[in-house]
Parts: sequence; C-alpha cells; structure tokens
Amino acid sequence: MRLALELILPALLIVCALAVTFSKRLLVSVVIYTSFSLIMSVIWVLLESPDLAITEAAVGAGVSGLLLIYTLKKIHALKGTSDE
Amino acid sequence: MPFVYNFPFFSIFICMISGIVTPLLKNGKWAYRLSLFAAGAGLALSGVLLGRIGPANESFSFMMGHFPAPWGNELSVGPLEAVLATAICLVMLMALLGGSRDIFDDVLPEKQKLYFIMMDEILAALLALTYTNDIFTAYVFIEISTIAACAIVMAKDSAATLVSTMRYLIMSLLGSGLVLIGIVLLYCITGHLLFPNLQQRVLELVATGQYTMPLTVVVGLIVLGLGIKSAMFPFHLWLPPAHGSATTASSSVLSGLVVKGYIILMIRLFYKVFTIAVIRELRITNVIFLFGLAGMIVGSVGAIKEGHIKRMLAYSSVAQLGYVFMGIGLGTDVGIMAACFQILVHACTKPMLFSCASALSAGRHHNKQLYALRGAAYENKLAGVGFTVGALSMIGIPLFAGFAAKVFFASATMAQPVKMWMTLLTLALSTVLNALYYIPAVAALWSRPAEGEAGEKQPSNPAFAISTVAFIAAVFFLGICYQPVVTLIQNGLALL
Amino acid sequence: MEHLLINHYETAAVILFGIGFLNLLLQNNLVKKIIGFGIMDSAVYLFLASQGYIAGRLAPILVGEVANAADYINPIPAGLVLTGIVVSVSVTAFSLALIQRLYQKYKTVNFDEIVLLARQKGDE
Amino acid sequence: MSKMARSKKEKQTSWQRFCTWVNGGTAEQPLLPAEPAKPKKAKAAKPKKQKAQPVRKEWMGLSRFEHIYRICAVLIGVVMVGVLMIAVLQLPLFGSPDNPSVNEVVERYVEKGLEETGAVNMVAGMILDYRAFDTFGESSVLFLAVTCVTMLLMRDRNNTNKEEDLLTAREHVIEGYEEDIILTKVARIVIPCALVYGVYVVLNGHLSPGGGFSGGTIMGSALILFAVSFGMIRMSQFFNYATFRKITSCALMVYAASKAYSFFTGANHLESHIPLGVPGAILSSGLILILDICVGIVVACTMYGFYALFTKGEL
Repeated sequence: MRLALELILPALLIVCALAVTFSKRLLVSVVIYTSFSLIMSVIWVLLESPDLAITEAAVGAGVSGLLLIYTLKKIHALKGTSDE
Repeated sequence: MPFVYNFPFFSIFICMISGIVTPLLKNGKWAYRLSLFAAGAGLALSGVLLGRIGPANESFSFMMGHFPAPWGNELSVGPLEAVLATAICLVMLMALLGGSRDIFDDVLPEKQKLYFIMMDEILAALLALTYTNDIFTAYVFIEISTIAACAIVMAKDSAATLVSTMRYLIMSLLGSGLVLIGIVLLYCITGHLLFPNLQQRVLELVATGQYTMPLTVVVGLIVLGLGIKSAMFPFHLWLPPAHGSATTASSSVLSGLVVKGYIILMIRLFYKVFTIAVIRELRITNVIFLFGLAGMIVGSVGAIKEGHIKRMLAYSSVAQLGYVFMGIGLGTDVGIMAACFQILVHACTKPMLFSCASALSAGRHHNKQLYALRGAAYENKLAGVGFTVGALSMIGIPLFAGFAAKVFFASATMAQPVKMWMTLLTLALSTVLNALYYIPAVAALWSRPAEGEAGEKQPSNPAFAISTVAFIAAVFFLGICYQPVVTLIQNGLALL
Repeated sequence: MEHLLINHYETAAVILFGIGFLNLLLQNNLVKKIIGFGIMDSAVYLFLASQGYIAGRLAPILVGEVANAADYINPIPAGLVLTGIVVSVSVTAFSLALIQRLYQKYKTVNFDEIVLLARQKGDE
Repeated sequence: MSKMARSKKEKQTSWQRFCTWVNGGTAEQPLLPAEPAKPKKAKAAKPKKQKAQPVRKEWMGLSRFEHIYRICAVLIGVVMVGVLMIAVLQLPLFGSPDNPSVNEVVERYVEKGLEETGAVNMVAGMILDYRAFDTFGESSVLFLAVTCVTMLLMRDRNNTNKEEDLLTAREHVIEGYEEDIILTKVARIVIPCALVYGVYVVLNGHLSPGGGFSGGTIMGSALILFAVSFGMIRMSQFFNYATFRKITSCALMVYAASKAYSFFTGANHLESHIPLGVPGAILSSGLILILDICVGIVVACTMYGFYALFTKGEL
C-alpha cells in the first residue's frame, strides 16, 4: 500500500505539472496547480514531515491558489474564455 | 572576545531594523534620513572594524546564537570582508546622497517610504552575503536582495520599468532556482551547511573520489545561478533595460553593489567551500574565463550602439563585470585579487557615472539621449567633471582607478601563457572599445551647445556635490595609493 | 535504472525541476511562468526532504522523555524547506502583483506581446 | 528638417560624419552613423524594424528568433535534467540511515534539542533557535514581499483609472447592501473556529507540527473569510493600513530585538537568563514561543494584506 502510494504520488505530480504546462485555459492551470500542492502535502506526510504538510496545505493550496485566482480575476481570464 | 568583533552583526541588524521601523515614520524624508543613518552607521562600524583587523591581519568567526560551528549560524570576518563591507556601505551612502533628488521626483510621495525600506534591506543583504559563513543563510539573503532589487527597479513605476522588472525578476528566479538546487545537492552529499565543515567534507570527497559527478554538478549549478544573477556574459541581456530605466539611485546601487554581492559570494564559496584548487581541477574556471572575455567585448559593443546614456553605462557594466569574471577565471590568487580590486573600482566609478549622467540630463528635461546632452557639462560643471573622471577611469587612463585594475589583470596572467595572450589581446581590444564610446560622450558633454539647445542652469545640490566629490576622491585614491588596499585584499584572500 | 527507481522521489523531483524550469523559461503567458516557478521550487523541496527521510523512523517530534538519534528522521531538511516555502510564496505574490500591473498597462499577460507593445510605444 | 537637408546629410563624407560623431552626433545620427538610433532589443537579437511596418512583420521576426531560442532552451533544459539524473544515480540511496546528511549535527539536534532549546518539535527548535538567523531573513522576505505588493498595487495616481474606480465603487455599494445569507451564516460559525485553530497551531508550534507560519496563514485565512463575507468596509473599521503597518512593524521589532539579544549573548558567551520552562508545557522553550507568536501575527497580517491589495488595492 505504502509503496504503491510512494510510486503513484510522484507520478501524479509529474502528470499535474505537464497538465499545467499544456492546458489551454489559465483557470484550469491554476486549479491543477492547487491540486499539485495538495498531492505535495500528502507526500510530506509520507516523508514524515508533518510541519511541511500543514504549511504546504495552508500556503500552496490555500494562499497561493487564492492569489492566483484573484490575479485571474484582475486580468479577466475567468469568464469561461480561453486565454489564448 | 573583543567588543569590536560584534560590529559585523551590529551593522547587519541596524540595516534590517531600520527597514522594519521605516513604515512607522512620518514621510519619505524621514525614511531617507534613517536610510542615510543606517548606511552611515554601517560605514562607521565597518571602518572601525577594518582599522582594527586590517593592520593586525586577523580573521575570526562570530557565533550567531549560543551554539558553535556545525550547529549554529556563523559570520566569518577577515580583512577582505571588512574592506568590501566598508566599500559597500560607502557606496550605498554616496548613491543615496547623489540620487536623492531623483528619488523624490520619480517615486510617488506615498511610496517613498517603501522605497527606502528596500534600500535598507539591500544593504543588509549585501553585508550578510559578504559576512555569512553559512550557505543556506546565503540563499535566504540572495532572495532578499533579489526581491528588493526588483522593487527598486520598479519604484519609478513607469511602463518601461515594469517591463524591465519583469524580465529581471524572471532571470533572477531562474538564477535562484539553480543556486537552490545546487545547495540542496551539496547538502545531500556533505551533510553540512557551514563553510568550514563543508570545505572539510568536500576535500574528503575529492581525496576519496566519492561523489565526483554530483560535486561537479553542484559547482556548475551554483556558478550558473550566481552568474545569471550577476549578468555573466550569455545571461546579461536583462541588465541594460533594468539598470537603464530605473531611477538614479537604483541604477547606482544595482550596478555598483547588487550584482557585485553575488560575485563576492561566489569568490567566498570558491575559497571557503570548494577551495580554488578543486575548482581549477574541475575546469570551471576556464568556462568562467571565456565567458568573461566574451562579456568584455559584447558589453562594449552594445554600449557603442547605444544612444541612451544610462543604457550605455549599463552595457558598460556588462563589460566591466566581464573583467571581474575574467579575473576569477584565471583561477589564481593574483587573478582573484585583481577581480576584487576591479569590484572596488567599478563600485566607486559606476554610481558616480550614473548620478552625474542624470544630474546632467536634469537641465534637458530628463532627456537622456546623448545628442540631447550636448554642452550639458557647462550647466553643471561638477557633474561634467565627475562624468569625465569616471569615463577616463573606465577607459583606463593612468592615475585613474581603472588603470590600476587593468595593470593588475595584465600582470596576473603572466604565469599562464595561453590565457596570457588571450587576456592581453582582449584587454587591448576592450580598452579601445571603451574609448570608442566614452570619449565621444565626454566630447559631446563638453562641446559648445548649438543655439536653442542649452538647458537651464540647475540649482546647486549639496548632497550631490558631496557624493560626487567623495567618488572622485575614491577613484583617485584607488588609482594612486592602491597599495594598502591591495595588501588588504591579498591578506584577506590568504586568510579566507 | 534500479537506482533511479529506489530514489524515485529524487527522480520525480529532477523531472519536475526540468518541467518547471522550461515553463519559467519558455512560457509566454506570465501566469504560467510563475506557476512554473512554483513547480520548480516545490521540486527542489521534494528533493531535499526525500534526502532527509530515513525508512522506519519517526517524524522529528519528541515522544517520551529521552531522545535517541536513531529513532527520528533528519530535522534539518524539514526546517530548510519550511524557510524555502515562505520565500516561494513571497516571490509568487510579488510576481503576481507585477503581472496585474503589466496587464493594466498593456491589457495582455503574454510577455512577448508586452515586449513588442513596449517597444512600439517607445517605452523601453 | 527639410528633404533637401536630409538628402544632403546622407551624402556626407565619412570624415564629416566622424566630425559630427565626435561632436556628440545629432538627433538623426546619435553616435555611430551606421547604427540605428534605438537600441536593439535585448532579448530579441533581430534586426531593428521600422515603426511604420505592420505589426505582422514584427511578429514574424520575433517568432523566428523565438524558434531558435526555444530550441536552445529545450536543449539546455534536457541537458540539465540529464546531468541531474546522472547526479541522482550517484547519490545516497533513499531512506538509508547511513547517508552523509545523517551526522553529528543531526545527532545533537535530536538528542540535545529538548535540553538546549526546550522545544519538543525539533524542527521548531532548529529553525527558531539553532539556525535562527535564516528564519529572521525569511520573515524579512515576507515583509519585503508585502511591501513590494503595496508599492505595486496600493491605489495611487499611476495605477488607477476612472473606469475601474467606478467599478470598484459599484462593488462597494453592492457589498454594503447585499449580504449573502449562506455565506454570512457559515462565516459566523467558521471564522471563530478558524481563528481559534490558528491560535492553537501558533501556540503549540514548539510542541506539535505547525508553528508561526502555518498558524499565521490559518489566522490570515480567517481574516480573509471575514472580509469576503462581511465586506471590506466592515473589515476596515478595525483593521486598516495604519494598524497593519503598526502591527507588522512592532511584531517584527520584537522578533528582531529578541533575536538580537540571543545572538549578542551567545556570541559574547553571556548567560541569556531566559528560562526554558518545563518541557511539553505551553509556556516553555524560552524565546521560541515569543518568536512563533510574532511570526504568526506578521504572517496573518501579511496574508490578509495580500488579499486586500490583490482585490481592492487598499488595506
């Protein structure tokens, strides 16, 4: 179980990173990036670093995501339009 | 422990605390005074420290906290660090004085306070980079100086500065990412973060032949990262727009100090962590050497093509940084001594050129194209003289500081025949190229303006006068009585 | 190959670092550039923390009265990563603010377009 | 300049051009006659295009350069990943207890940590006591970041226009009248819980995972939730830019002062006179608790500050 997780989670990280790179819409990128942070915080738990898990969940998934979304709002990239 | 040993710590903390206190002050004027005080205090403390440990030729490490070396943080101080710190504080003080009028013109009144916070923190970060004995502390302060440097570029808040800040920020982030992964790899193979312990482990690793590949990668990544941040040749493209468009004091501080901070850190890492012999063995020095030579030529050619005086000076910074990298690339003590001397020379000359250039353009409605500045030297004689002195020093006329630096570079190459002719040829070529853009600029400044071109005479500005006179004095001091400085640098390098 | 599989976190971290690095370098869209920077930094932290992990040991929070170094993992990487995360979030906030300002000026977040527009207006 | 004069200018001999050049050039001939007046763009090493030419051409020029640039960048990236992979091949194995980073430093942090710092959470003990200088730098980075964001986004005459002002004013009005009932009801329950949890995480920083930074973020998100659900106007009644400045500066001052005290006493081998307390109690581990609280306050304010500046451009 643990081994499977240890192999799947890093693979998921890479998938997320690639998805961020190639997604057409900025909102999708931001959402995927937020989930990237969440996966990261699970990995911190697996790596026995609870401090990092809490911080990553609060900062990476929380505040960074919030700031990114508000930036998207300011640059008018939220209303269902593709950013290209 | 003598009380003097606390001074490096005091100077760093005074700067950081003045940055923290600044938001509570009434307005930008008071923030400016506090920044002047911080730089002045730093200068006084570093000066006293230099007076104490310079002649005695001693070095010490200062525990930051209750725990000794491998466990706690440390500062390490020797003659080289003291000289550099004194120069950094002096240049910061003079740059603030010389650019004060432009700061208050260019930055909005409600944001002036914030600008001076950045200046304080930059000074603190530079001092910390000069003194620190811990590689992760170095990383944190690299980030501080990155953010603050970007902030002082964008403080003018025009469209041009925003675009160039973005470019600068992206390059800086690439650089710090590379430095960070280098540090992480180094920690993984050594298990230490403090310079002396790192050095011990690195030497062990080299002796046993373990982890040779990761070690090479580490050195490469750190050099690449710091090189990007200090505008080493192929990565210099961000520098001219950033330094050319910022307000005067920012340009002075950025080109005089901030890029040097990373180079100083690189030199200290080479000596205190990897040791210069290992670096030579890994052949990293040859790469730096070639990049340095290329930078000298490319920077000068860029400057020749430039019609905007501040961007011309910025390209000239690229060329001058090329000299520094060439000196480091020689991989010998004399070469690095010459590089350190060049750092001092450039730190004293370039801020003066920037502040004089903008003082000259003040009478011409801040038009900084060279053709608009014809005869401007007659309206502000002191600025004209300052610009001329700086230009002559950059070209390398005897008696001026730049000449001494070039002589040191030339004599440093004597031991290495292949590098010698490359260096000498490039030095000669670069001197000619330097003359090709500085001489016309000076000639234009001093030629009689045509009808209707003359600008209005500027009111006298004592702060600017003080800074220019101090810089001119520094240029002549380094050009004529360089011997004590050189001795200090040599002793300092030996003690690193 | 087997080595890479055992060090799978490090391997993943290096790949992520590459992806983030290229994003930061190549993406024209500034927001994606910044996300790329975030990925790059996370990758470095993953690398560092995985080197601090020791199989079968506890998180560095003391259980009981007496501490034995053989029972706990290395606390240093966790501390360094904690510092690093704060630095990244600060830089992210700064860059996003800068992006907003650039959008106000040029009505686009594509950096090439911004550079071209700036050149046309004679700003740079 | 008339057409005649211009054509005359073009026919100048090279000597005349040299003379003009030495004299500082003219508006048409800035420095070197052969060179364009404007600089080549730093990033794009393409030939200078005339302004009159259509944008299309510029795009093509850029894309050609971009093409080469992209290939180079991909190459660099791939090479770097390859080199790092090779480095990973030689690195110590994952999870093995005898890799080089497990050495006397770790041993002391783990075994003497409680005795010397009073912190049960060794990570807190390490970052706030053994290596506190880094952490002070880190807090300064945060302070700098919020200052930079203020510099960029705080409303002033450079970054506002009428259109957006109107929009903001309208939003303000809507905010004032319309309260989303679900949001406010939920917020009334969630905000106190989040605040209490944040305070708990901060105060237990030395005992359990968490600490100033994560706790501060949680408190900050409670503040953000308040602003979202009850509006910035209600928020600014008790939290405006002046309070923000005072709180962050004072918290950082306390941080700096306590760290300066401990560095000074440490370096001069003086007794620090700060009791470490009973291990495991909330009031223990000397300065770590104070530092955690300061960091928590700064981070909470900073996070709210980011939010406020990003949305409204004011605090």
